[in-house]
Order: sequence, then structure tokens, then C-alpha cells
Amino acid sequence: MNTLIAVASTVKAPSVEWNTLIPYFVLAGGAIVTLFASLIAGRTAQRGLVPLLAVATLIASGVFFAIGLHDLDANVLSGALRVDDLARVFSLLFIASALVSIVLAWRSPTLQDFGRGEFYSLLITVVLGMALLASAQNLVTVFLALELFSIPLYVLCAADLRREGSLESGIKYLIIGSLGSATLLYGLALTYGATGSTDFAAINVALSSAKIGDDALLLVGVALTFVGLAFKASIAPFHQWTPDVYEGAPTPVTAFMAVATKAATFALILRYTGQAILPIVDHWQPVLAALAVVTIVVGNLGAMGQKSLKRLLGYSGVAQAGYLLVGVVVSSALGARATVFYMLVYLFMNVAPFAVITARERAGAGEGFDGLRGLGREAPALAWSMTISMIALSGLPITAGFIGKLFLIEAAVDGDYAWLAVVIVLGSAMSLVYYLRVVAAMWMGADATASSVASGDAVLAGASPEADSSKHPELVAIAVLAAAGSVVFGVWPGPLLDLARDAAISFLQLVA
Amino acid sequence: MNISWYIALSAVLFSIGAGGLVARRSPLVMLLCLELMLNGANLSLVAFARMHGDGGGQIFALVVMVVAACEVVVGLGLIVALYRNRLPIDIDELDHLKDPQKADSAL
Amino acid sequence: MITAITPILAHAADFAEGARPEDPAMWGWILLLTPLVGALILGLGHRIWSERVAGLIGTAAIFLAFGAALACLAQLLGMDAEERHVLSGFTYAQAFGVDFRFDIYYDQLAVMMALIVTGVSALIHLYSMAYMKSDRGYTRFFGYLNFFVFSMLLLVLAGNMLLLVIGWGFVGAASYLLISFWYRRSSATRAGAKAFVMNVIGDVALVIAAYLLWHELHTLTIPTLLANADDPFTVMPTATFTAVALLLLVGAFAKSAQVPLHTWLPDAMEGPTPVSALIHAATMVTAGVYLICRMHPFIEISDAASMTAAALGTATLLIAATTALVQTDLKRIIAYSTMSQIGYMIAGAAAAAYSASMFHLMTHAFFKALLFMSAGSVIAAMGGIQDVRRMGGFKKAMPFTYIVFVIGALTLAGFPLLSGFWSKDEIISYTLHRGGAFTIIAAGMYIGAILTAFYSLRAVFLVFHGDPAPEAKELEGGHIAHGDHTNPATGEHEDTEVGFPGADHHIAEREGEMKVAMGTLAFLAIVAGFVQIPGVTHVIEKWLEPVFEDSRYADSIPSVSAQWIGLGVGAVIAITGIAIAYWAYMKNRGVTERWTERFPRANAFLLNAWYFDWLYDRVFVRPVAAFAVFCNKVIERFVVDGIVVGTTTLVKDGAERVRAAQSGLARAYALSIIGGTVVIALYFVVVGK
Amino acid sequence: MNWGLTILLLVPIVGALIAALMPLRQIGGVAAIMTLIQVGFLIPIVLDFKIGTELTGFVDELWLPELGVHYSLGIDGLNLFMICLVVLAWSIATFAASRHEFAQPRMFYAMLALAEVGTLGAFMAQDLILFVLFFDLLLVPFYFLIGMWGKDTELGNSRRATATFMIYTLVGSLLMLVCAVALGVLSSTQNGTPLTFEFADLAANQVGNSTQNWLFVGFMLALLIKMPIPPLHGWMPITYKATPLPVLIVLSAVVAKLGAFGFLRIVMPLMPHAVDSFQPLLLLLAVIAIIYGSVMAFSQDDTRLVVGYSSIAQIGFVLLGIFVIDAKGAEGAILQMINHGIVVIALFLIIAFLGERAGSEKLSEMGGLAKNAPIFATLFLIVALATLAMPGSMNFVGETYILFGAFQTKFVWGVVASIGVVLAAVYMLRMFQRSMHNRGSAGDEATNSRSRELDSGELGLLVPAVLVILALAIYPQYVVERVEPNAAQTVKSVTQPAQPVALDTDGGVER
Repeated sequence: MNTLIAVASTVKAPSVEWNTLIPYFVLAGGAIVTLFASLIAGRTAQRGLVPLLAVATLIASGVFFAIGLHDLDANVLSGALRVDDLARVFSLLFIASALVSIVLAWRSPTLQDFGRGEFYSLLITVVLGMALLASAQNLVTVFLALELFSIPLYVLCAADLRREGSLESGIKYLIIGSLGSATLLYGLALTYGATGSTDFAAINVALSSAKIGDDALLLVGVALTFVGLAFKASIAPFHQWTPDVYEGAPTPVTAFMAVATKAATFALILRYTGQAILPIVDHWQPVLAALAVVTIVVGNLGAMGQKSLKRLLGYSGVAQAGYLLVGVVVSSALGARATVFYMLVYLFMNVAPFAVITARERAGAGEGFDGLRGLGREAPALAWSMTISMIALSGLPITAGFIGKLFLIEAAVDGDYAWLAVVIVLGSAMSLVYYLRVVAAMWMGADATASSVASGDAVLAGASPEADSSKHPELVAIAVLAAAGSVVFGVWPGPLLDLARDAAISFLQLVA
Repeated sequence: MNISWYIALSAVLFSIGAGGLVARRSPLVMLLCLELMLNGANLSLVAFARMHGDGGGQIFALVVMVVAACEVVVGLGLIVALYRNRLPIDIDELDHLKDPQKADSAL
Repeated sequence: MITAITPILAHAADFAEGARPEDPAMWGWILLLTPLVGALILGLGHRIWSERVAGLIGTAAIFLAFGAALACLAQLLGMDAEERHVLSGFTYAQAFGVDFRFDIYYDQLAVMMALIVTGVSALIHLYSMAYMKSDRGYTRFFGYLNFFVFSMLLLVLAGNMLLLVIGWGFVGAASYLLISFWYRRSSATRAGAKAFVMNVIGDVALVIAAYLLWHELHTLTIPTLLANADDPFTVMPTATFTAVALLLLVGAFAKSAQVPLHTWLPDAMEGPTPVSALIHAATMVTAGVYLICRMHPFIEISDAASMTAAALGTATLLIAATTALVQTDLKRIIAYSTMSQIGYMIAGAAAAAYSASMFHLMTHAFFKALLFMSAGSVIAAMGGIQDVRRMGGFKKAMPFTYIVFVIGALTLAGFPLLSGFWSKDEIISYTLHRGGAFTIIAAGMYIGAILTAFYSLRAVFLVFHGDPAPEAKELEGGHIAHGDHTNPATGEHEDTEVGFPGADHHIAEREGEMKVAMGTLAFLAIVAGFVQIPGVTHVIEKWLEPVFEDSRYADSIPSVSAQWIGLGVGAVIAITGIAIAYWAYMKNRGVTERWTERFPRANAFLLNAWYFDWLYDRVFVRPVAAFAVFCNKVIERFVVDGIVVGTTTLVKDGAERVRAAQSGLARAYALSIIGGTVVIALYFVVVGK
Repeated sequence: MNWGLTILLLVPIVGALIAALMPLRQIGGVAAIMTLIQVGFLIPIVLDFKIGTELTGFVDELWLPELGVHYSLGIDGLNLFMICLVVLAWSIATFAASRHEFAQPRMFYAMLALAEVGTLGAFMAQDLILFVLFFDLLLVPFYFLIGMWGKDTELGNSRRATATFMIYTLVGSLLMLVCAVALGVLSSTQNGTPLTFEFADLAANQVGNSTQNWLFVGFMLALLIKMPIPPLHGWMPITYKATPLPVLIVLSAVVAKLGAFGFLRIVMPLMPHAVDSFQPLLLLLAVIAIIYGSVMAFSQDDTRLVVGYSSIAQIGFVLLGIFVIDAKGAEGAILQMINHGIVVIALFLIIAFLGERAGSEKLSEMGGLAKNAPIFATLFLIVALATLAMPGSMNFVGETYILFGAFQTKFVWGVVASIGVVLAAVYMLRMFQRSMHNRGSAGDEATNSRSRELDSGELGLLVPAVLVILALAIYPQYVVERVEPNAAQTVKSVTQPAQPVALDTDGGVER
């Protein structure tokens, strides 16, 4: 035994920066605690304690990220992770997104069978995986973190066990997702083989020093890596799981996935392209540009003519991934900032739609367009939030979406990709067709125009299904809050711009 | 032995896995194919680790094995759930989630 | 916009200051604004004034304006003969050196024109007070008439080329309003629109001319332009000069109903008869002559232009005179005769016989107004019917009308010693004196003279002689016929509620106002010629001499004897024409019908006024209409909508493809992932190498 | 910071909010009265205006430092009267709207106010991105205004109308966004100057010639669609037919002017070289618009389309004035924008009144109204004559300056365009006569004796517009002299560009 200890002590153990890792540990611990807390029977525990613990975990972790690690810029665990502004900003994004999801799931009747503890616990695990991914700068960490968030997500998608759609989406996501993971893994393996290192910085050095840039092994590796990442980020033509899974998964999960999955993947893409494979930028720039175009076109086309709002949002997410990719393609500080900024804005724009869908599902109206008819009169607060979100998603002023697009366009033009900027706006033009269809469904139902002022009076007097939405004050609140955020940051985007700048600078200074 | 043979073999494994994934309809077999793909990658990882003479690749391979196990567990769990819901254990019949082929409305 | 009022008020104060008695143009401003004030009072108070009061207001305004014109005359008379011109005004829209000012300018020519305009207008207002009685639009009518007089005076007094265009446009609008005064008649509204559009062509030509003048001479102020016309330092290119002259002519021709812009005038007879008398005979249509006289340096500087003007004027006078031979509508006969007479003036002015043209303009104003007024009297007696074939034998029923009509017709025919005789023959002898190609012009004028004599007496004989028409008989018995209230042009049933020929429209020649107006004009038609008897009196020539002294042909005046020879020839021709008419319509009634039967084509040709309307319909109206149909049916549908439809189809198809690919089959998704992977990997390997 | 213009910009929204607090039936009235408050804010601005090219009430704050975007507003001779027109149009339109009951009035008036903010902002903006932002912002309110309160027509339902309008204007607007960004970025990279989008800076640091050319295309498409100029006017017929008339008043009278305004404010000073090279194309389009618009205008049965196509013809004149590249032409173009704005306000009011009386907005179902509504007929006549640029109206002054400018530099184009003046008489008289004169349809005979005169409320809407027309006709100099320095400056920026770019690297925009 002693010898064992002696041997162990001679092994060069990696230095563990415990302080820096606190937020990650908080998440990990919180996931376990939440799981065990759910064993306590009783409605109070199930409805109160468990969600409370989950929220507390997330908030605590967030506080550590935001305050505890403030201004920190460090390699952790021998460079396996890097905790910097990029990681911090994105981690906060995941946490915020998870909190939104919890609010949406809080009183959801559909998660009864699955077990609340499992749901919250898995959600926190996903956040942990994403947070790790955002700080990963080693191929091993990348894969591990990616799977850490992917596998629980498969389960979460299937969380509504009684519903065929949920199961179908879970199994589809699992199979297709695993294909993506395997492809990514193979790509990472080839990259490792070509460069002899799993560390981003070392790969960068290897690529810039040798003539390795033209090595077929490496190039195939990069290609496969891109495919894996593109899959996770819903970039066409690897996007096809997105609408199906979005539709089938429970709405709170979809809401979470819509933002967080994309954000996590883009955090990695930014780091990977901006750090690891930057020396061969001329090789991959055209590929990503082409992918961006295809994604924008396919996403926007697919979103037209949908019946299901969740599918529509799925496709819209595909299109948005295309826009985000433009910021990556130009491979500049401005591009990175634009991508981060757009990602932050995207969080605000995406909340209200899912809150509305949740409310409509609970009202028994379903998540299709039909469920939206007359929402403008029944629940004006929800309808307005949804309207603002749609306008923001389509990139019209005076919303944060406009500033985000403006930023991306500026980055594209600045990076000599003006034609990609044109594609962005043409995509936006197409997108308005379906975003505004949503708005039209809420406000311009056949009866909406015909109704006279008199009936409006009756509605305002409270003789309407208004009460229906008042049953979900938390949904209304979060939707209004997010919509307000979309508008406020459209007029005063300063804080988000600062965050985006810090995040971009933090990882780009490594290569500069 | 030349490293390229290992890579070739791993590529073949990977491709067989990918091909099987497309060809087979049973989720169970598809999971097997996925394992094949992962193991293909593992093979190359280990081979590269030998080539470069560092442990990174081997550690990577170990990590992958754990992850693969997790994946399979979840996959099997879902298959069980499908079975319990009396759903067909045939991936082609799980096609209720798809796009409406006729547009809901004109533009 | 409210704030815009402040400077306007400030300017109004300046304006009022500028118009203080020491303003040289005070009487000019009063002359200009009195009719406008009248129009405004009538327009704003149209619900307040009774018919009688409205008529009095309108008429009084014009009489006041006539007084102001006389005051202007007195003002000029009080000045040195060489200095008889006044200029005053304010900035209107001036920028970049385009001196678009609101300036009024009057000299001998303008005052003479103003006197004719206000004088004849005053009489016609007087006539209208009776003639328009019980018309529903009585107040409106006087408002329009006053507005017309204002517009006409603006045109006459304009001291700026663009202000002239404004006046030019305003009279066009007034003319439009009055032609379509009985707006329930579709024929009237159509005629109004036609007149307006043709006049706009003239406006546009004048704007272009104004530009060219501005471009060459850097000003739009008319006196400065005229002074600089021959200035050796501002020599304009010949082409520009010709263009200016031709454009001015287009403007003049559109307003004066000269070929080829003449087809609106016969249709304009849809307006009430006083309107025909005032606007489409006495004043507005002669504005073209005034314009040519006003801008004469720019016309005569280009021989091509003056020759064109002379040729077209002569063509008009012949075309109109021949057309008038066979017309059956009483007012149209007179309308064609108006065109024909203005042809004399235009040709005369083109031949540099300016004072002669102005002289004829004046006498023509008198006798043509008189003819229209007396025709109106007859038409009223006929209950609105204007067809001369239906008329006859009104001599006994309407003796006063008969007398004044005969005076008018004889003056028109150039019967010796009546005013038309002096003025027309002065034009002819001046033209003859120019020699060369103008000899042919003069010959045309003589041919026109014999035709004129014939058709004017034809009207007299058809209307007043022969067997009395039923209406005439009834009138002898003291009753006034009521028409059947059917529009002869379209056959549509008249809406008598809006006016003449209304059910209780009892006029004919009983009303005092009408008699006073007609009597005064008859007197003037007889005596007005005596102001300008060759070798005896030279009132007009002397008065206008300073205006035209810069003309190249100022000294080329036919001798007195030559003029008297011309007068003699004219007298013979007039009497010959009258004799032929007497032979054809009194001695051998029915001979004309036989001619008509023998030469049906010629008859139809003349009856349709040389088919100008038909031609324009085929050349302009129908092609444009066809083009409009083409635009609507082809361009809009295929090109414009095509853009939308094409795009949406493209997008729709794309969307369908994307949805079709989304089959729900996981294996298909896997396949597309693998496919995408292969493509990307291949790209990397192929391009990367 | 000078708050004057910002307050002017926000007053409509505040007004709409106050109105929204009122009981449903009074929202319209209160919203209408609120528009009068803007007039109060506007008056001192107009009174303080000094003739010259200096910006009145200039605000310049760095808004998005990262993106070089400034919050920069200012008034000069170019936009002074456009802003007056905005306030006038919205005031009249809001009063007109308050005479009717609209479903969901709070939203209606809020959207109307938002549209005003967008329009005012676009006219006042002195920063390119800010201009584009306000320009694009307009899409939102008009989407709702047309979509929610539009009516279904034989050309398609209101949804279709909205979609057509949105797709057209959106493609243009967004292309303009890209080009605007590109203009700023390339100006900064090509000249080595800090990134900024302020007009003054961009005019001083122009981009290279070939860059200007492709940027110009984007701007041109957006602006031509907005104006609209054939063949890009496909949205016009269906949108005009579907849009509620109060909304149409502001859409046609003011918002469409933004297109022409953009050429004067942005394209000419910032892309002078491209203006020069595209001049023939734009002149051709202008003349096509004049002729085509006129011909279409006199072959339409629907009064809205008569006015719609006539607007195309009129705006064609504006485009002609701009692209003859002569100070007189620019002066005339600005005057004509103002004139046309005012007459269109009046014309759409008239169409509304006609429609209420005839029960249809089709000319073939109208007629003979003058008999029972003489005052209405008179006011209509004044408006119609002003529209056809009757000499003596300010429209004539504007058109004359345009033609003078055209004659000066492009004589032949000017002469061809003159045909449009004649055709204008044809279509306006046709519309006037078909509605007011002749015999009406059967309905007219049946109501022969009943008075169809305008009531006091309708007079209160129409008379102010007519009074403005008359006031401008009597004393156009007030406008002419205030516009003159800016017209001169704008044209000078093309004829004598600030300075040629030393090195035209062109930024290698497309590889």
C-alpha cells in the first residue's frame, strides 16, 4: 500500500487549480445533489425543493463564473482547459439558457413520469459539459466535453417517455448525433496523427512551422472535425436532425437546445478555428463560406410552409447558424466579436417563442400555427413578446437582432466577404416570410380584422381567455423580460458589445 | 509495420460502421455500427500514439471507450423505452417527425 | 407650414407698401386684382349672394377693371411717348439665376389689349346677367368669368416669361372650366378636357422657349429680353433663335386654335354662348396674336419661323373658312369663322403687320362677340337647338337680334365702311407689301375673304329669312319654345336642373341687359374702323409705334394709294361673296342641297373639318390607348408581376425541395451527413494539394 | 447634447402612449390631437432655420463606438420641408383615421406613430447607418398597418398585399444595409481613416470609383423600389389597393419620398463617381417612369391606382431632376417632392370622400358628384390642377426647375420628359371629370337631390391641405430660397467631388 502511495506520489500529477475549477465543481456537485434530493417524496420536494436546488446550483456557478473568476485568464489542468472571458461569457450564456428552460419546465405536466430530479440533474450536467467545452483547448477535452453534454441531451429529448414523438426524437438524435460524434472523433484522431499533439496551441505551432498544411491526413482530419462540429451547430447539410428533434423533444428542452447547443458548438468553433487551425485559414475559409451559404439558404427555405412552430424555430436556428458562421469565416477579431455578440443576442430573441409555445401547449392549443390564432387579443403580453422576438430574429431595427446582423455584416465586409453579407441579407429577407407569418397568425386572424371596437372592449373587460395566460405568470414574465431585453439591447447594446469584445480578445490574443 | 496500414484499417472499420448505419434498420444494429466507427477512430488514435511516442493518444482512446459505453447505455435504454411503448423497433418506421410535404400556406 | 405665413404676411406688407400710390404700377395692380377679388368674393360667398347680387358683383368688378385700364391708359398718356412702359413686382421663385419674378409690365400694347379685354368682358358680363338667368350655376358662372378676366389680364400684363406662362395656363384653366360649365353633358366635359390638354401643349412649348431665352439672355424679364433681342453682345445661335420662335408659335397656335392645334375650338362651343363670345372669340383665342406681337423681335429674327407662322395662319384661315361653308351648327359656323379670322391676324403678325393685326384683333373682338351674342339670342329662342337647318324666318320674331346679327355678319364679311373692312384689308395690304412669298399669303387671304363673305351671309339667310321655323312662329305669338332637352351631340337626355336649356329659361331678346350689350357692340362694330383709315386717321398705328419701332420692318409701310386699292379690291370681293350667298340661299333656295348631293365626298370632307379629328384619333389617341392596354395587359402582368411571381416561385420550389428532403427517415439523414462529409473531405484533399 | 430634434423624434411615440391610456373610443381623437403637439415643436425649428447649408439642431453622439455608428441628427434645406411634410401628413392622416373605428385602436395608433418616428428619423439622420436603421424600421409598422387593417381586393387579400410590399421593400432595404456598411468600412480601409458612418466624414473620404459603382447598385435598387420606379413598382398596385387610406396617405405622400431623398442625401454626396457613370440609366428610368406612369394612370379604373401611377410619373420627374446633375434640377426635385407630398395627401383624402359617397373607389361607378357637392368639387379641382402642375402652382415651379435643369444638361431628355406634363393633364382631368362631372351611375340618379357635400370634419381635413397648396402657390420663394443652398451643395458634390481617392485599391471585395 505504501509503495503504491509512493509510486503515486512520484507520478507527475497535473497541477490542479482548484480555485479556478470551483464553478465546474459546483455544477457537478449540484447535479448529484439535485438527483438525490429528488428521492425525497412529496409534492413540495418535487415541485419546490428540486427546482430550487437546480436553480441555486446554476446561479451559484454563475456567480463564481462572473465574480469569482473575474478577469482571470488562465490555463487550467496543464492546458486541458482555459478559463478566460470567452469561456466565462459562454458559460453564463448556458446557465441563463438552462434557467429559462427550468422556468419553462417548472410546472410542466409532461415531465411527471420521467422524474423531476433526473430532468434537472441532467440539465445541469449538460451545462457542465457545455461549460467545459467552451473552455476546452485540447482535443481530448473537446471530445469528452462534447459527449458530456450530448449524451444527457439524448436522454432529455426522450424525457417525455409516454409520447412517441419524444422517444422518436431521442433515438434519432442519439443515432445521428453519435454518427456526428464519431465523425468528429475520427477527425480529431487524424488531426492528432498529423500534428502529434492534442493541444490547440501545439497544433497551431505544428501547422505554422511545418509544411504539414498540405498533408492529406491533416486536411481530412480537419474536414471530419468540421463535419462533427457542423452537425452539432446545425449547419446544413448536417442539420436534418434539428427540426425533427426540436419538434419531438419536450419544449423546455428544445428551448434550451436552441440556444445552448449552438452556443457551445460555436464557442468551440471559434476557439478551434481561431487558435488551432488558424495557420491553414486559406484552406478552410472557402469551405466554411460555402457551408454558411448553404445553411442560410436551406434554413430559410425549410422554415417556410411549416405547420409546427417548433419545426419552424428549428429551421430558423439552422439559418441563424449560417449567419453566425459568417463571423467565423472572416476569421478576424471583428468576426469573432460579431459571432459572440450575435450569440448573446440570440439568447434574448429565442426565449419568448418557446415561452409562448409552452403556454399554448398547456392551454391545449398545440404548438402549431393554429394555436396562435387570436393570441393578440387573448394574451397581448405574450403576443407582443413573440412579435418583438420575431422582428428581432428577422433582424429589423430597433431590436438587438438588427445590431447583431449589422455587426456580422460589418465583419463580413471588413473581412472582404461582402458577398456573404449580401447572402445574409437575402436570407433575412426570406426569413421575414415565415417570421411574419407567425406574427400574422397572432394578430391577423380572419376574426381579428373583422372584430369591432366593441368586441375589443369586451376582451379588455376580461371576458376572454386572457385568464388562460394568467395561469402562467412565470411564462409571461420571462417572455416579456426577454423581449424587453431584445429591444433594450437594440437601442443600447453597449454592455453586450463590451462582453463580446472581451470574449473575442481573450482567446485571440493567444495567437496574436 | 508502416503506420498507413493501421490508418487504412481504421478507415475501413470506420467506413463499415458508417455503411452499416445507413444500411441497417434495427436501432440495435445501428448502435453496433456506431461502436465500430468509434473503435475505428480508437485504432487510429492508438496507432498514432505509437507513432508519436506519446501517451496522449492512448489516453484519448481510453476516454473514448468510456464515452462509447455511456452512449450505448443510453441507446439501449431508449430502445427499451421504445419497446415498452409498443413502438416498432425499426428506425424507418419512426418517421412521424418530418416536414409537411404540402406547405401550410403560400409564402 | 403655419410658419410659412409669417414671411408671406411680411411680404404682403412689402407688397402693400410697393403698391402705394407712388408705385408706378398701382393702376396696373388694381386692374389685375379687381377681377380676382370679384372671383374670390363670388366663390367664397356663393351661398350668400342671390343671383342678382352675384351678377352685379361680377359685372361691377369688370367695369371697375375697365376703369383701371382706362386709368393705366391715362397714366401712359401722361408719360413721355418714348417712356410709356411700367414695370413692377416681387420675387416669386428665384434661384440659381432663374429670375422667376411676379412682375407686371405694361406699355401701349398691353394697355390696348387690356382695354379690349376688359371692355368686351364688361359687356359680356352685362349680357350674361340676363342670358344666364335661372341657370343653377349662376354665381359659379360669374366667378369663373371673373377668374378668366383676371387670368387674361395676368397674361397681358406679365412682365416675366414664366409669369406669362402662368397667365397662359390660367386662361386655359378658365377656358376649361367654362367649356365644361354644364358638366352634366358628357360632350361638354370631353370638349373641356380636349381644350385643356391642347393648351397644355402650348404651355410646355412656352416653358421650353422660356428656358432657351433664359439660357441665351440670362433673364426672363420680358422688357429686358426684348431690349436684348438684337443686342450684338448676346448673339444667339440661329438654331436657338429658330427654336425659340417656333416654340413661341406652338404656344400661340395652341391658344389661338391654329392648324394643327385647332381642333379644340369647335368643340369648345359646348360652353354657354357668352363664354363663346368672350373667350373663344373676343379675347383668349387672340392671345396668340398678342404673344406674337409682344415677342415680335424673336419671331421676325427667324425667317423660317415667320414664314411658317404666315403659312400656317393662312392654311388655318382657308381650312376654317371652307369648313364653315357647310357647317350646320350655328355656333360652329361662328367658331370656324373665328379660327379663320385669327388666321388673318397670325399671318399678318407674321408678316410684321403688327398694328394692323392688333387693329383687326380689336374689331374682331367687337363683331365676333356681337355675332355670338345674337346667335345666343336665337338659340335661346330655339330652346337650345343650334342647327341652322331647323331655323328660319326669325327676322320678324326678333327684329333687334336680326339687325345686330346682320351688322355683325356684314362686318365679318368685310362690307365696305364697317370696321372689319378697314382692319382686314389693312392686314392684306401690309402682307402684300412684304412681297415675295407673302404675295401668295395675301392671295390666300383674298380667297378667304370671299369665302367669309359667303358663309357669314349664309348664316343670316338661313336663320332669319325663309319660312319661319315653328319656334319663330311661336315667338311671334309671344311664347318661347322649350326644347326637348336632348343633347344633339350625344343624344343623351339633358339634366335640365343644372342649367340651360332649362325649363324656365325665358330669354330671347327681351332682356334689357342683352340689348344694351349687343347694341353697344353693334355700334362699335360699325365705327371702330374709323380710327385707322389709310391716309386719314392713324390712332392705333401711332399709339403702338414705339412698341414696334425696333421691328426690322417698321419702315416698310405700303403707300396710302396702295392701301386704298386694296380696300377697293376687298370691297368688291366682299360684295361678290355676299351676292353669291344671296343667290344661293335667297334666289335659288335648294341649290346648295343639290351641290351637296352631287359632291358627297367633298361635303363630308368639309363637314368633318378636313378630318383632323379623325386623323388625330388614329395617330395619337388610339395608339396611346393601345399602348396603355399593352402596358396593363403585358408589361404589368409579365414583366412587373413576373418579378414577384418568378421570385416567389423560385423560393417556393426551393422550400418544397428542402421539405421533401426532410423525410423523417434517420438513415436518410445519416446518408446526407456522410455524403456531405465526403464532399468536404474531397474538397480539402483536392484543393489542399 | 441638443435635445430638440430628439424630442421631435419621440413626440409621436409619447403621443401614442398617452392616447393608449384613453378609453377605446377616444384613442383616435386623442392621438390626433397629440399630433398637433408636434406642430408646436416644429414651429421654432422652422423659425430658427437660417438659410444656408449649416445643420440646424445638430446632434452628434457616438452611439455604437465599436461599429462607428453615430446618433447624429440635423436639419438643413434638404429635409426641412420634408419634415414639415411628415408632420402635416401624419397630422392629417391621424385626424382622418380618428373619424373611423379601427379594431385594436391602440395598436393602430401606436404603429402609425412608430411609422412617423421612422420617417422623421430617416429624414433627419446624418449618419448612414442611422438612416438605414430608420429606413428599415418603417417596415415594421407598415407590415402591421397593411396586414391588420388592410382590406382584401381583387388583386389579392391583405396578407398577399403585405407580403408583396414586404418582400419588395425588404430586399431593397437590406441590400442597402449591406451597401451602407460596405461604404463605411471600405471608406475607412481605403483611406486609412477611423471607421465612421457620418455623412460628412464619408463625403470627405470617398471610396474608390469601382467600389462606388457596385455600392451604387445596392442603394439604387432600394431607393428605386421605395419610390417606386418601373419596373420595380410591382408592390404598388396591390399595396395601394389594400392599405387603409389614412395609412396610404403617409405611405404615398411621405414614405415614398424617402427614396428620392436618399439619392440626394446619400448617393450624390457619397458616390459622386457612380452617379456620373449611372446617369444615363437613371435618366432612362426617370423618363420611363414619367411616360409609363402617366399612361398607366389614365388607363386605370381604380382611383387609388390612378393616383398611384400618377405618383410614379411625378416621382419620375423628381428622379429626372436629381440625375440631370444640375443645381436647378436638384432644386426642382426637392420642391417637387414637397409639392407632390402635399397633393397626394389631398388626393387620398378626396378618394376617401369619393369612396364614401359613391360606395366604390372605381371611376366607372362614380360621376356627377359636383352637382350635389360643389365645394368638394372645387377643392378637388384645385388639387387636381396643382397635381398636373398647372402654371401658378408650386408644382409648376418645381417642374419648371426640373425641366430647366434637364434642358441645361440633357436637353433631349428634358424635351421627352415634357410629354409627361401633357399626359399629367390627361389623367388628372380624367379622374376629376369621371368622378365629379357627367352623369353618375344609377346610384347618382337615385340620390339626385340629396346633398353630398363635405361635412365640417371632412372640410377640416381637406381644407388645410388645400390652403397649403394655395399658400405655396402664392409665395413659393419661401421654400425656394431655403432649399437653394443645399441643392447647390448636393450637385456640387457630384460635379466637383471632394477629392479623388489617392489609391483605388478597391479592397478586393470579391475574390
